[in-house]
Formats: sequence, structure tokens, C-alpha cells
Amino acid sequence: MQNPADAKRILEAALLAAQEPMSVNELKRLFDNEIGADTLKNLLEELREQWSPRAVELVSLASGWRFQTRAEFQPYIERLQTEKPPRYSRAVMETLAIIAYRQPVTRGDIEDIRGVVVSGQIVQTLENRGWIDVVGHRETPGRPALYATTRRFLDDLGLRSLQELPPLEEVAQTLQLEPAPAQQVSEAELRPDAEDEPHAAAATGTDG
Amino acid sequence: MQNPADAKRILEAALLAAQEPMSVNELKRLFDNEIGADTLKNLLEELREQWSPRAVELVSLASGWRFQTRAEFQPYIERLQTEKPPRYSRAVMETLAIIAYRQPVTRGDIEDIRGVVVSGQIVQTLENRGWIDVVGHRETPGRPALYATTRRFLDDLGLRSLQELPPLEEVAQTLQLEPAPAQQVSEAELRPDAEDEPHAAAATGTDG
Amino acid sequence: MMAKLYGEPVIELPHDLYIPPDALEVFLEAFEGPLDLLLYLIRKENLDILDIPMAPLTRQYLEYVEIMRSRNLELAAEYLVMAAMLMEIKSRLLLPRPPSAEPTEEDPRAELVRRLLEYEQMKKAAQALDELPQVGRDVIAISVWIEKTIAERLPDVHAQDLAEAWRGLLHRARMSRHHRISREELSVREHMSTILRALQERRVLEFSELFEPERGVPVLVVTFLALLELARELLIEITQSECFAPIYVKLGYAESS
Repeated sequence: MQNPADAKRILEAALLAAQEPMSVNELKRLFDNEIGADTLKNLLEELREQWSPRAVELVSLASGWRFQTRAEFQPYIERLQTEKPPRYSRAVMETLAIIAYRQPVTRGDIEDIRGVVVSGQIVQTLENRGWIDVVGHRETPGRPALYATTRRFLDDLGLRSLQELPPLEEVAQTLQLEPAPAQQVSEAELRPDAEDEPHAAAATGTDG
Repeated sequence: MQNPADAKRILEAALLAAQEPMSVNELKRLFDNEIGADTLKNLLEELREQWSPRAVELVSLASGWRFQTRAEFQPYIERLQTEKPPRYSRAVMETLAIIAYRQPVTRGDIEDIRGVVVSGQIVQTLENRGWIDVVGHRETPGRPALYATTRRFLDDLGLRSLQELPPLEEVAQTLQLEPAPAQQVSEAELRPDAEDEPHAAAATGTDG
Repeated sequence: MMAKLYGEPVIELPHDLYIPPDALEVFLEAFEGPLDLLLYLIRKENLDILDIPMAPLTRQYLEYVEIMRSRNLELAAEYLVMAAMLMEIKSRLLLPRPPSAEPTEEDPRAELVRRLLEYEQMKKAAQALDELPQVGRDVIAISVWIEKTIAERLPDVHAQDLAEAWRGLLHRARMSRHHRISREELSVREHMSTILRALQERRVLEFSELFEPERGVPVLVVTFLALLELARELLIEITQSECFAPIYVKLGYAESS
């Protein structure tokens, strides 16, 4: 008969080594059924508690207990993967840019600016990502939804507010639409990633 | 930039989640190469130390670092398994030993030492396991394949290099044969490629 | 030489070699080949492997081979080859040595001894290898589940990408100056979203609730501009039942729906 510390060590190893979630009933076999289900559950709870500060957690699922990496840890795992990160299509990026800079906007507004129909899938992609949501409806026929960017959008892009989005004066200057203040241009020139693959998004574009 | 505690947490999760042993170079990518190899090795050693009282250990292998259960706890874990993994036959293990200690060798070399025909199935078993592979061909009639052990073989047996293989049992350096002088024999024993001797090959002819 | 082997009279099974017939096949299968069988005989009889007495060893070996043959067990050819080799060695040892034999002549047993020693070494190495903890058999490589539910591999977007996207738009649509957005306008539009979002939750808000004086005058002004813009775009309704009564702000469609 094991003492609780030994039992936990064995439980931990068995759960780390398991390929599938393990039920309490299965785990009892580790100890030749000499440890009752309640005791085992307590040990599992203690183990979960002990793991709580780590990047791997012990979770209880419908089919049993298993160790898994915390979802927050995903970005690190991705760094280990060598494949190229996925990119949004030009259609998605333009839609997002329009919503970010012109919010709140309807799908019609976006279509007016882009000059093409905006598929529901594009909007869905951005909604699923948690970057845009419906903040109201415009009182016009059909009462179209008004989209705006979310707090999460700012967080994910590392911005504190929309103010920190790249100013579009630069763009105007590039296109020689209107002279921009010199200060901002030099700012842009100092930013190392300013000219980073300008057409990369367009290259993979599958216009919706 | 992570503090050491965070870095260790991330390292731990990456290693626990990895499918294969991870080299220090691969692990550097976790931190966008911002942590040097030496610092990383220190962190790994600390991590190994922290895990030392557990039933799972962090080990350093030929192709990198990996978490694995300690062999002493296997009896417990086996209670969860419906069937025990099979052991390899003596024929397979002897073939493996000859390849490991005498590599690179041809099937003929193995047959010379074992004194029996080596079936294709035995070689296949070891190849399928990823423990041996063909590293070349000997420039003799038939150009027989030369086999060697793989890094996976070392990893799976918990070794960092062939140097860590169990030492061969000392074979008597001098044969006390009489009345013939023993000089030639001892020479042959000392030579690592003794199997190249012509009569060795002739001795296992299978044409009864 | 084979003829000689087959020509030998069948020798009776000595007592120390007796194996129950049922167990024989299992017993013989335990040998990995003639070298393995020879080693067994040498070790069993405590013979000196470096000075093998060929006569008894050959006799015992042949007895085993004969048992195998008499039981019609499938006998690997290697066993017969070894039998021939043993008999050859034995006969060479029996030959009288010429008085002035070259001293370099090799002991006829040397090659056999070399092979036996090498095989024994590898046999022991195989046992040692088999004792090492093996992944999958004695230890399990850990590979815990990677939780991906929240963050399936999603594209990374940087703020600059948005500007690029906008630039592309401008380029294609030859957009005119009215699409140029200043920081001030953006600020207003951000507050328009904030107000609409607040109204999503509460439907009706008191005018004063929309302002956060602690954030300073500029924010107050921008919030006010946002309210005016929302009202102009009919996105909200601002109502006041009488002078100095509370001012209420609600979504433009709230009552019309």
C-alpha cells in the first residue's frame, strides 16, 4: 500500500504517459484497486492543484483525466513548428482594415469601399477570431448590422487604442494624395517593418 | 524576454508535449533564439534536478532531451496496459548487438559471427523499428548493404552515443593453445575488423 | 566429410544428455545455431574454451545432431557444416606432427576458438542490450496532449498589415481624399463603437453615464462628438422629456423595431 506521496507520483507518471484520458476506474488498477475512488479523486485534485502554476495542466474531461498544455502556451509550440504561419487573404485584411479605420460600418459600407461583394465567410472569420462584433444596426431598410473592432483586436495587435493604428496620412503621402506632416513620415521610415513585404497579404488573396 | 522561472515552465511544457527528443537548438526557437545554448542547458539541468524525485524523469539522449517514465515504475503502468509489449527474440537482439558493436556490417558479416543464416525478417524488424538503416554498400560482388544503428536506436535505449553502449566483455587476449603459437590468433582478436578474414566467410557455407 | 558424419554409428544417448522427448524440440529451438550449441556444451562440461578437448566435444555435438536428425527435426544446414568442421579439426589434431614442423603452423582449433569467443561476446552484448531500459517496453516517452481549442493556428496580423491593406484598397479604388482618416476622426469613431457597444448591453443609458470625466477633457469632447455623429447617422436616439430632465440615449432602432 502506497503512502499518498508515492501514490501521487505513480498517478502523475501514469497520466503523463497515457495516450487517452484515464477514468478514475481505470486509474484504480494502478494500485490493484486498493485505493478507493474517493481517495483517488482527492489525490487527483491535489495533483491538479500542484500543477496549477505550470504551463501543463491536469484537466478532468468527460472521459477522464489527462494532462494537456495550456492553450496560452500554443504560441510557443508554434515557434517549434517550421511550417509557414497561415495568412489571411487580402479580402479578409481589407475588410478588417475598413472596419478598424471606419467603424462602425455595415457590410454595405465595406462593399462600397472594396468595390466587391463581401462574403459572410469573411465577416465570420473575423467574428470567430473575436476581432470584430456587431455593435448596432443602421436604421435603413434591412437594418444592416454595424461592425466595430473589439478590445481583443487591440490586445492581439498589441495596441492600447485605435489611436495607435498606423496613421493613414502616410498612405496618403505615398499615393501623393496629400502632403503629410514630415514628422510622421520619418517615424514610418524608422520603423523597421514598414516596408516588410507590402504585397504579402495580396499574394495569398482569395477574394471572397 | 522571460525570467528563468517562466523559461523553465515553457521548456517543461514543450518537452512534455514533444513527440520526439528535442535538441537544445530546437528548444532555442521556443524563445525566438533569445536564450543562448549555455543558459538553456543550465535551465535543462535545473529542470532535470527538479524532476529527480518524481516517477518521470528528464533525460538527455542522442538527439536531445525527453521526458520519460522511470523504469522502476513500469510495473505500475503495466497494470493499465491490456497487453505487455513483446520482447525481441534472441536472434533479433544478437543481430542488433552485432550491428551496434561492429557497424557498419553486411548481413554476411552478421551470419559469420552468429554462424547461422540471418533471415530477412530479422533485419526488417529492426529496420521497421527505426533502429538500423543502410548506410552504404560494400564494394564486393553483389554490393551487399552495410547496416548501422540509428540515432533513434540510441534514443530508444536511453543512450547519448555508441560510447555509452554496455562495454563488451573482455575476450581473452591470448589464446593458450598448444602446441601451436598463439600469436596469429591474438592478432585477429585485437583487430576490430577480424570478420574480413577469408576463412571466416567460408566457414558458414550453407551448402551442407 | 558429410559421408563420414553419416557413416558414424549411432551412439546411445548418454545419461547426462537425456532430454525428455516432449521437451526436445523446445530444447533444441533454444539454440541460435551451432556456435550457440557448442558454447552450451563447453560451458556445461566446464571445458576450457582456450584449450578445447576436441574428442569429447565433437562426440557430444554429433550426438545432438543425431538426435535432431532422428526426430526428423528440421536441421539447419549450418549444424552439419559445423559437424564436418569439428571432425576435421579432430582428425588434424590426431595427425602426427612432423618433427621439424614450421613453428608458425596454426593450431587447428584456433579459428573455431576465435569464432566461439566472438560469438559469445556478441551473445553477452545482446543480453546486456536487452537489459537496457527500452522505450515502449520499460519506459514510456511522455507526450502530453497539446490543447489547441482556443488558439488553433491563426494568422498573425500586425497593425502595419492593416495600413498595407488600406493602401492596397486606395490603390485599387482610387479613393478620394474624403476617405482619408485623421487620428481625431479615428478617435471619434472608436468612441462611436464604444457607445454602441455600451448600448448593446443596456439598451438605454443616461446621457451622463456615457462620459468619463476622470479621463480628461479631450476624451469628454471626443465622446460628445461621437454622440453627435451617431445621432447624425441615426444610429442612436437622444431624448429628453422636458427641460432639465435626464437625457436618455438609446439605440436608433430600439423603438422602431
